[in-house]
Amino acid sequence: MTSMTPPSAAAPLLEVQHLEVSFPTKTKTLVAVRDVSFTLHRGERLGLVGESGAGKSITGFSILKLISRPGRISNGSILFEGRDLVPLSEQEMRPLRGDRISMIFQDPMMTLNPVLTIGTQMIETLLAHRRLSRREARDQAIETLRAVHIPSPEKRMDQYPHQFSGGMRQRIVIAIALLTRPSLIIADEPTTALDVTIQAEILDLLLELAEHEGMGLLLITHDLAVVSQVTDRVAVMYAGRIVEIGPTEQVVHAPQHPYTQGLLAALPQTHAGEPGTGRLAQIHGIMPSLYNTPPGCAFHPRCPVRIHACSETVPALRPCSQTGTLAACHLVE
Amino acid sequence: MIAFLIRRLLQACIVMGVISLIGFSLRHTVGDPVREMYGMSVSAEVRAEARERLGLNDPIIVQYFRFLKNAVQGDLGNSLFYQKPALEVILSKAPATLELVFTSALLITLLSVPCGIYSAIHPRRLLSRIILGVSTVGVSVPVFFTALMCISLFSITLGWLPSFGRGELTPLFGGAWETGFLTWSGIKHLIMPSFALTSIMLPLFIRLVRAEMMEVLQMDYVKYARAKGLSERRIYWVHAFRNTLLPVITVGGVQLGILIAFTILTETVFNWKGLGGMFKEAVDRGDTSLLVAYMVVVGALFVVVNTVVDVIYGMVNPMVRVVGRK
Amino acid sequence: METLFFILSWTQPTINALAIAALSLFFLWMLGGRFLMPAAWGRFADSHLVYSFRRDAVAKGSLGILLVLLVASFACPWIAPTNPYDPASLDLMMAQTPPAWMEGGEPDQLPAFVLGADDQGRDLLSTMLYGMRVSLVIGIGAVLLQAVLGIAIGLTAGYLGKRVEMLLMRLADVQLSFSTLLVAIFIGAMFRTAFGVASYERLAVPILICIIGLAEWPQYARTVRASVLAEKKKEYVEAARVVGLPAWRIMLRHILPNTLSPVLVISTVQVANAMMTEAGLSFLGFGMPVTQPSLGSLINTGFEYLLSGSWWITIFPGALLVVLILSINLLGDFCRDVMNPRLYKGM
Amino acid sequence: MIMSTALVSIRNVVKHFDISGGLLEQLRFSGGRPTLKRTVVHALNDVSLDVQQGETLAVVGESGCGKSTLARAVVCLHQLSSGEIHYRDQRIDHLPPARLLPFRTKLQMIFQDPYASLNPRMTVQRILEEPLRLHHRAMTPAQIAERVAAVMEQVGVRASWARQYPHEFSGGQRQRISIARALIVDPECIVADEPISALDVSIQAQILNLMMDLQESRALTYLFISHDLNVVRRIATRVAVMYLGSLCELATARQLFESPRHPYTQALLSAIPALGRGRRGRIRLSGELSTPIDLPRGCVFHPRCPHAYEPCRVDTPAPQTLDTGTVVACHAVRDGRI
Repeated sequence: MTSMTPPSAAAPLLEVQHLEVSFPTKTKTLVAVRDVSFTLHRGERLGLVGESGAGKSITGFSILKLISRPGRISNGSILFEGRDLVPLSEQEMRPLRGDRISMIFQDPMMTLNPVLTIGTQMIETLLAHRRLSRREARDQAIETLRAVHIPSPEKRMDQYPHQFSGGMRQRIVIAIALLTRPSLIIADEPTTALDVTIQAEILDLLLELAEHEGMGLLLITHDLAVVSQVTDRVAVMYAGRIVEIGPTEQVVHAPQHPYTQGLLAALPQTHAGEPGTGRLAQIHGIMPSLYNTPPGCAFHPRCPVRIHACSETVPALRPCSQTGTLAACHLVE
Repeated sequence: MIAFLIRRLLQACIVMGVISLIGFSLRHTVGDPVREMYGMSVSAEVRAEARERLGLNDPIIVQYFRFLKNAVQGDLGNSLFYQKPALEVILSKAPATLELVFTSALLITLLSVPCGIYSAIHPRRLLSRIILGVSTVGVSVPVFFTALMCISLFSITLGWLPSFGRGELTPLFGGAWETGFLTWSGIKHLIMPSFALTSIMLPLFIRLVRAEMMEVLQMDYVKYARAKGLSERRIYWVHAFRNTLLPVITVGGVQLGILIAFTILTETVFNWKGLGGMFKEAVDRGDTSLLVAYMVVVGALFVVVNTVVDVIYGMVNPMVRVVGRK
Repeated sequence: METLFFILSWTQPTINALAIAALSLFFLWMLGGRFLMPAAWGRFADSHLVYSFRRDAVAKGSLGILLVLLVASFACPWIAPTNPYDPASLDLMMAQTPPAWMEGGEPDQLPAFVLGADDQGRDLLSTMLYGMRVSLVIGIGAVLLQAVLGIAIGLTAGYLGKRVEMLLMRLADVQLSFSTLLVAIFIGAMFRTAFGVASYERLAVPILICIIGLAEWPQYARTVRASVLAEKKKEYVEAARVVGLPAWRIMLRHILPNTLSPVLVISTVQVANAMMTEAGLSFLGFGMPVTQPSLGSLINTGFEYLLSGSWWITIFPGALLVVLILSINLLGDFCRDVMNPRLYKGM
Repeated sequence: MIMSTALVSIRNVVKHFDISGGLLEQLRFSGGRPTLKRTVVHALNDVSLDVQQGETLAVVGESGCGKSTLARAVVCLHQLSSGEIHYRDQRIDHLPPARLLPFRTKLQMIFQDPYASLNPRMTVQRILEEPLRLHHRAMTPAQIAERVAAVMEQVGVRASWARQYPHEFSGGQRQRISIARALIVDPECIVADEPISALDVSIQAQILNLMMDLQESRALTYLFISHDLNVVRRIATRVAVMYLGSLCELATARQLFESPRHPYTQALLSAIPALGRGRRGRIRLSGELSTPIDLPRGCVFHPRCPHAYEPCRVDTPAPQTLDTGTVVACHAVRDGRI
């Protein structure tokens, strides 16, 4: 499995293999993420798409090993710059968090601590990872605020989160993520809580910075359109598994898995659907809850093209001959 | 911030107004000023004449304003039993109670914060379970029963601690304040009463701190602080604790005020010569003026404590400090 | 006035009867519910509450103890060895008899005097059982009263808003910061002047119910108001308004049922609190008279004899009170953890 | 030529919320002197709109633009600060609750959050029966049950589930039940406040299709509130764009999406993430965001507008109808600058 070659520039930045995250409860164990594998190269932007409950956020948090109790990584490995993070202790994880790997949370209103100034929250991150004087840390923080286009950063440093608008706060969160020049940024629905025009500004900023700094970006979102604009590759998740993964262009324009097809067709901006009526193509039914995932392919009860095998065996991800994407479907050739 | 301060002060005045109104009506319904002056055995004519002279036949509103005016000048009427101004009686008894309450409040603050935070951070550890278990038992034992158990164990059975009184006292400020803090005997006398008083409030505070801390630990910004790679100590004491403090201060202020009420029970058991014991005797003797004066003074104390607490809250909470709004 | 006395004197028997009826219904439901009303029983048995209850040893234990105590206290006329209210049971010769197993005890008179006698020579166990009944009746009665008052006031305040709300809630705040004990003492003093000491003693139970009820309604009012405010913002209330339902109906049919789970949760703890307040009042001598002692007044009487070595008069009633309150509090904690309602911050 | 009068007419509606609280809360210090300052949210500032029978009029805008307040104003959930709401030429906003009842059966509402919009303590049956019991007192229980079952089938929820509680249903099914509650009194017009934004993409399509089917079969008129322009493009016949409580542009869906006139509409359209398109050629907005509490003077959009010039900072632009039928409130458009 693991290559014997030492980590080099060519080695992937992040390699997730057979990740399984489970939440043991008193009666039974919920498996929220099953057998998820993907790689992310240096400077690459990967999208993780799925509906609520698909396990995409948990996958993102498990890379930093920040799954809330009682959840735990029950199987698999997470190789970051060639080093497996799964067996690491909290003590060993801390130097990585916020330094090599930064995270951007969903709701900028909830992410920043309301009783601490922006400056404090930026400087503490730098001081946790760098040997700097307070003065130097402050200067560096101001510089970063300027880089995310916050006007008069010196003045803003001493203000509290409630004095900023939602878009501004998300810029600050991005600035905090950039402070230590990480090699990987995990962004969990960074624009979902924002308005369309602000969302566009934040996406532009993320894209600009990712290109400029050459960081790897793992973008977790439910919005296929956002993913299609920002990422190089995309992985689609359904009921805890990756059902399709490949270059964004290919997945968006020639989806192979019936779920991806349905999801794309259901978007109001696609002009698919029943012609003439203005109706949208729809996927019937709802995503199964983690309590009772159906046997075989989890999508088969909703799938329009299911065959007998779908309800019996879980399809593995396999390459599709025309597009080069991988899809977990019995029907993919 | 100044606006916030002024707002709090005005609110305090309104509350004091309400309290004075209650005190006034209490005096009117329960008390009888004529009896307070002359006792029961006087003729009807003398009574009628006294009523007229005391202005008891004036319109209620006039009487209320007279009461208010006197109260502001520090005249809360004369105590029937002591035959002295009620305020004077109260001031002479206050140091004993304040020392007791202060000791308990200190104990509560010093113990509840570490216990509450520890059991919030490690909810599954044995020590947390013990803390919680003990505090559940603690709220279920009436304060006077705790006091009785203490006496029967430490005074009667073991003979370690004195069971009543304040012990040797040292006069301060020219005798205006007699303190028990300065002598060994005074401190020995203080141990059991303050423990009994602490026992009722400490569990509530531990639970409050724990519940608030647990809620804060669920917040996104705590998870985010972890994701930034901060040390556990910084996450708990800078990020989580500051936010825990806000609700604890608000509720805590009110609860510390309630301690004063519980001194009635503690002081009765330990024969502690303070306000609580005085209040009990005043009820027994039907000393209405003293009762009303006690209510007004204690009410004023609550209002002062609450206002101070609010101001502290305002200083901790940047929302108030910067914008002046909650 | 006489009619008022007459009505008030019926309070205790009414609550007695109600409690006995409720207890029997509870046992009937537990024993026969699944046969009598299978559908309702099924929903009840599958509920989260019952499920969590079955896995919680502490909750099961405290409910068991509480049920035993409840049955023992409301069945006291039939199970107590003697009737302490009967003047014939007073026997000063037997005063301060120690428990049966101790030296000087009266083992040959069993079951009477198994726990000794109080200062008036009454059998302590019987007096405690009757006293516990008094404590429970006052606790339950006071909670019923404060629930009615508090829910009405909380609903009004939460629904009307503005000035009415500010006034009522300020009043609640002031009252709460004075603590229920102090307020109860003040109200008690007023009642005593109004009724005169003699009738106060005669009607001690209903009067104490009123006093504690009036002193503790703010807890309910604040809890109810907090959840009314939270519920009022929800869209189902707007939906009901768009349907065209009148305001009172939205209040009673839509909002009220959704505020009941926090009310239920605080009710358990409030019963314990009301009993604590009653015990405190009785201990201070402002509560139940010696002729009809509650647990608190028993502890108070025993206090005088504690120093002279007759510890049982204080310790046994005290321990009983603690066990009773502890079991109620533990059940309350369990309910709070399971139902997890938004309770008003505060205690 | 048939001149159809509007079904719902919103005329110069202004709605301000005073959130300043009591006198004490209003106390401020400015320049060392105590002053009383009211804090007012200007949710709607002089909005006029007509909803024509049979159409789907979409109101779009970002958070804080007053679109939800507008929806609630139309169904008379808010007391207006000024202005009027007319239903078939009858003024309804000032009616007492009892006289409003007949209109309650004509004008219904669907809410955003399927988890909050159904009373958790009532079965689906009771939720659906309640409006009928109120408005049709003559109906027998059998008739009511029949109507409930029929409507449930129509929105795609099995009638046999009527005895269940809302928490037993998924988000999409709850939204169907919410639609059923609106339909049960047989309304002519439904105000839908972000009916699909709380749902997952695959469920959104189901609900949107259902709404379109119902519109066809029942000849419904929709006032459709949304922040999602993609959704609006699929369902709306006409679109109104709002910003900070003011109407910016009102046009047919085709006009609006093909040739938006107002600078805000243009920015909004270019901000929609489209599938696979690169992120070039977007209109970039700059400037501080205003809030409805302190509205900018003049045109509410001018602090962020790339075309803003002198009059925008001074005068509030009045809506004017262009040759194409589009209504725009913009000085630059009036002066032919854009």
